[in-house]
Amino acid sequence: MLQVGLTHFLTVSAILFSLGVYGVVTRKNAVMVLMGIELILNSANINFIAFSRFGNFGYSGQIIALFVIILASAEAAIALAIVLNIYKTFANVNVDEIDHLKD
Amino acid sequence: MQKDGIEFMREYLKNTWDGIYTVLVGMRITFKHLFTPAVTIQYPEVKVKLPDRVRNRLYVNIDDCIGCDQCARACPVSCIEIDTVKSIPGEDLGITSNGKKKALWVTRFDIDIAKCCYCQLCVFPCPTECIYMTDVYEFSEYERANLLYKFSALNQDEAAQKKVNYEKFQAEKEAQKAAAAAAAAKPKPETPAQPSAN
Amino acid sequence: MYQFFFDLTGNVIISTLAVALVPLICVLLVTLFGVWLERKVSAWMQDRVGPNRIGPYGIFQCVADFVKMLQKEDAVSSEVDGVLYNIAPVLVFAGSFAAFAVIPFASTIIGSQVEVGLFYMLAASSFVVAGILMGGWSSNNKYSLLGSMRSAAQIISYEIPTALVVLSMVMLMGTLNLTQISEMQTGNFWHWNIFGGPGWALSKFLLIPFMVVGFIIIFISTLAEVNRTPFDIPEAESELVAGYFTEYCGMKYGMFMLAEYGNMFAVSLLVSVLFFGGYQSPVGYLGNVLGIKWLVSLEQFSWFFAKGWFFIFVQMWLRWTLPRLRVDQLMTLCWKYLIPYAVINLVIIGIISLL
Amino acid sequence: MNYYDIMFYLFAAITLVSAWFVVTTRNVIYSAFFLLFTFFGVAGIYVLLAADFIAVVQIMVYVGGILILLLFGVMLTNQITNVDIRTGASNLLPASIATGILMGAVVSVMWFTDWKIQPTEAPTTTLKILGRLLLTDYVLVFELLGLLLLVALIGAASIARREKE
Repeated sequence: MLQVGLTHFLTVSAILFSLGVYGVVTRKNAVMVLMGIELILNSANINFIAFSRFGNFGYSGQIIALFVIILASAEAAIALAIVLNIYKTFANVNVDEIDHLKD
Repeated sequence: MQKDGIEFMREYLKNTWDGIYTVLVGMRITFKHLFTPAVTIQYPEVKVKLPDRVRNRLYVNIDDCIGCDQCARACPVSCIEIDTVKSIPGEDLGITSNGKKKALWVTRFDIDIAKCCYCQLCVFPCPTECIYMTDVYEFSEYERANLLYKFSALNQDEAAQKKVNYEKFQAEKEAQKAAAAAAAAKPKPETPAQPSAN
Repeated sequence: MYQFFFDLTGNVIISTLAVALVPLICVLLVTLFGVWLERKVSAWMQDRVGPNRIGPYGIFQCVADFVKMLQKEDAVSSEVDGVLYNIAPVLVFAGSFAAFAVIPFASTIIGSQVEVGLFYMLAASSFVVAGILMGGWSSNNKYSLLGSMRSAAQIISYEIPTALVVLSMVMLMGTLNLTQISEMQTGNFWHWNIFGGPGWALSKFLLIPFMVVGFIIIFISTLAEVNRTPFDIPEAESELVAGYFTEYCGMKYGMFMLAEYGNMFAVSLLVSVLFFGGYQSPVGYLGNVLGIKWLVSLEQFSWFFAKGWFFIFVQMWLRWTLPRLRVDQLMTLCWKYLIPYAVINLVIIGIISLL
Repeated sequence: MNYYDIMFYLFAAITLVSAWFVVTTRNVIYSAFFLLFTFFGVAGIYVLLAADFIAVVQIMVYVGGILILLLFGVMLTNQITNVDIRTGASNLLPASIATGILMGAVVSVMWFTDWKIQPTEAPTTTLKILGRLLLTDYVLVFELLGLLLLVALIGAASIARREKE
């Protein structure tokens, strides 16, 4: 079982995914929630690349991983801009306190 | 005022050109200085000639000192301390270079050069010109005690000896005086009686 | 080189360490000699003499400095954030040292022949940014924090023109492998990329002006990436004491210094690989004439070092020529001048390479 | 156990341990810096999966871009100089139970599924292959992502910009 194969990579990815979900669910700070999302995206990427390596699908998995990285960077930029705006309006970034739409 | 495109482009290119050109000009100047010989003086090896009448470390020519204490009194920071002992008549202390007869043993002549403010005020009152400023300016020390300069020609034992001598002499003189006084006092009550007796 | 050590020892770990040791020694020597040269060059440009006490021309001053730094007390403020404060210098040094893994010092002396070498060098520098932010934040000193924020903003801004110029060169050469890029510029100096690359086609002569533009852009932007004057606002002495390493002393400060000089050397080597033929000699090799194989490697090594030192010298030269830029001037230079020129350069080089 | 396996366990340990700290430490800055090591570990795993280009992109984009952005976000949204930047956590117990069940489910799926493994020979570099794929099969997605990045850039700048007084 110590011989590293596809299962090992997938397990690492699964644990990383769960940790990311845990972070998103428990954290109050919006920036920390973002970090959890980054963990989830990374775990998805590990899956894509692992399947592209161990399956016979060519290299589409790596291409998708590349796209995910690009999307993550765009998402981080937008999300941080929004967080910054929230901070300007509410003077804190705790997601459970920002629960009203107007005023 | 909104600039039109051509003018903006012209200014933009001019800025670019100016940026590169001025940097190159600056680089040429610094490159020239790369080969200019150094103008700094390598201090411990080469020293700047000091002007006349510089005021640096104090020096006392103790052979000429008559122990008059005038320098110590002139010092604004009290860095000079002088102790003297009077000589006894039998001793010959010699004369100073300008012919003054010395009358005091200088048992202590200490200058705390760390306190000295180099004002030169001690130099002027000296009647024998034995204290003066030299051009020595490198006298840093590791211990502060080393900056206390002792100029007295007599060491501690000799100084103590002189003191004892003087005290002995003084005591002798006192004794003589007392004896003389006693001698003078003894006949005293008789003196008025003598004529009366005589 | 790994294969050579592997054949010699037959052990994976020993040969890996041996391969890693070569750039490490290079970085240490570069730092030692670089500190001395920095002081000497600044002295010469200001008509002074510079360090001259220890050894001929003060050459062993660097050793004295190093010994002093090693035995200094490691004074740590009680308010610093312990863990991050200690990790930061290591991270910065690791980032700058990692770049050396792919630099070909000669055709045979190279840490790793990875295909993504050029890209990897750009990526390794991002660890430096993270380390700088870490050090600045954990020092618990507002000057450190300001310096590190400025530094991060500056480095990630100037990565864009660097990457654009690298992109245009990659487009032209068709590879990211630094050894292959160097090998393509073999022969005499008119085969170097700054002179339009090998061959005598029309495109070679068309390329020359754009190569010069590309060289100027990448030189300026790498200068900014390693925080050298005139782009030294992150460690501006007159405003921020020493920027992000204000609170550091002893060997931790020494690690920052090592990283700084290592970075300077790395970007100099990057520029010389991209535009000045890397380890290639401008005139040919004595070893080829005499038929001695190892002499060629030695010559290549010396040529590469000479080129690297020349660019380090130019960096020092600029340091004593130009005053520090203001923050707005810095950003104007990057976003309004370097990036547009780099993009135009990229397009034109692309068109020429189609010819 | 050969070197490949040792390296895998090393990188997996780096990734998971630092990810654990990312989601559990109370200090935002610590989380961000632990995220650095997570990204590094994930990049190492990519290298072990023979995806050299993706690994370098991972370090360049995540460490050089997103992490720095997150740090700036943390530093701009907290008064870091005088208030300590700790943050609360909520729903700890239900969240840990739920994610524990989720993790058990996902890991068991990964572990007990009979994957059809057809490992191909690992290429020395994926650079040329990826480049070709990007400009042939995936060229539309590639272009769209370029456009998306531009939109994101402009959008982020306009959202975060200070309004004129």
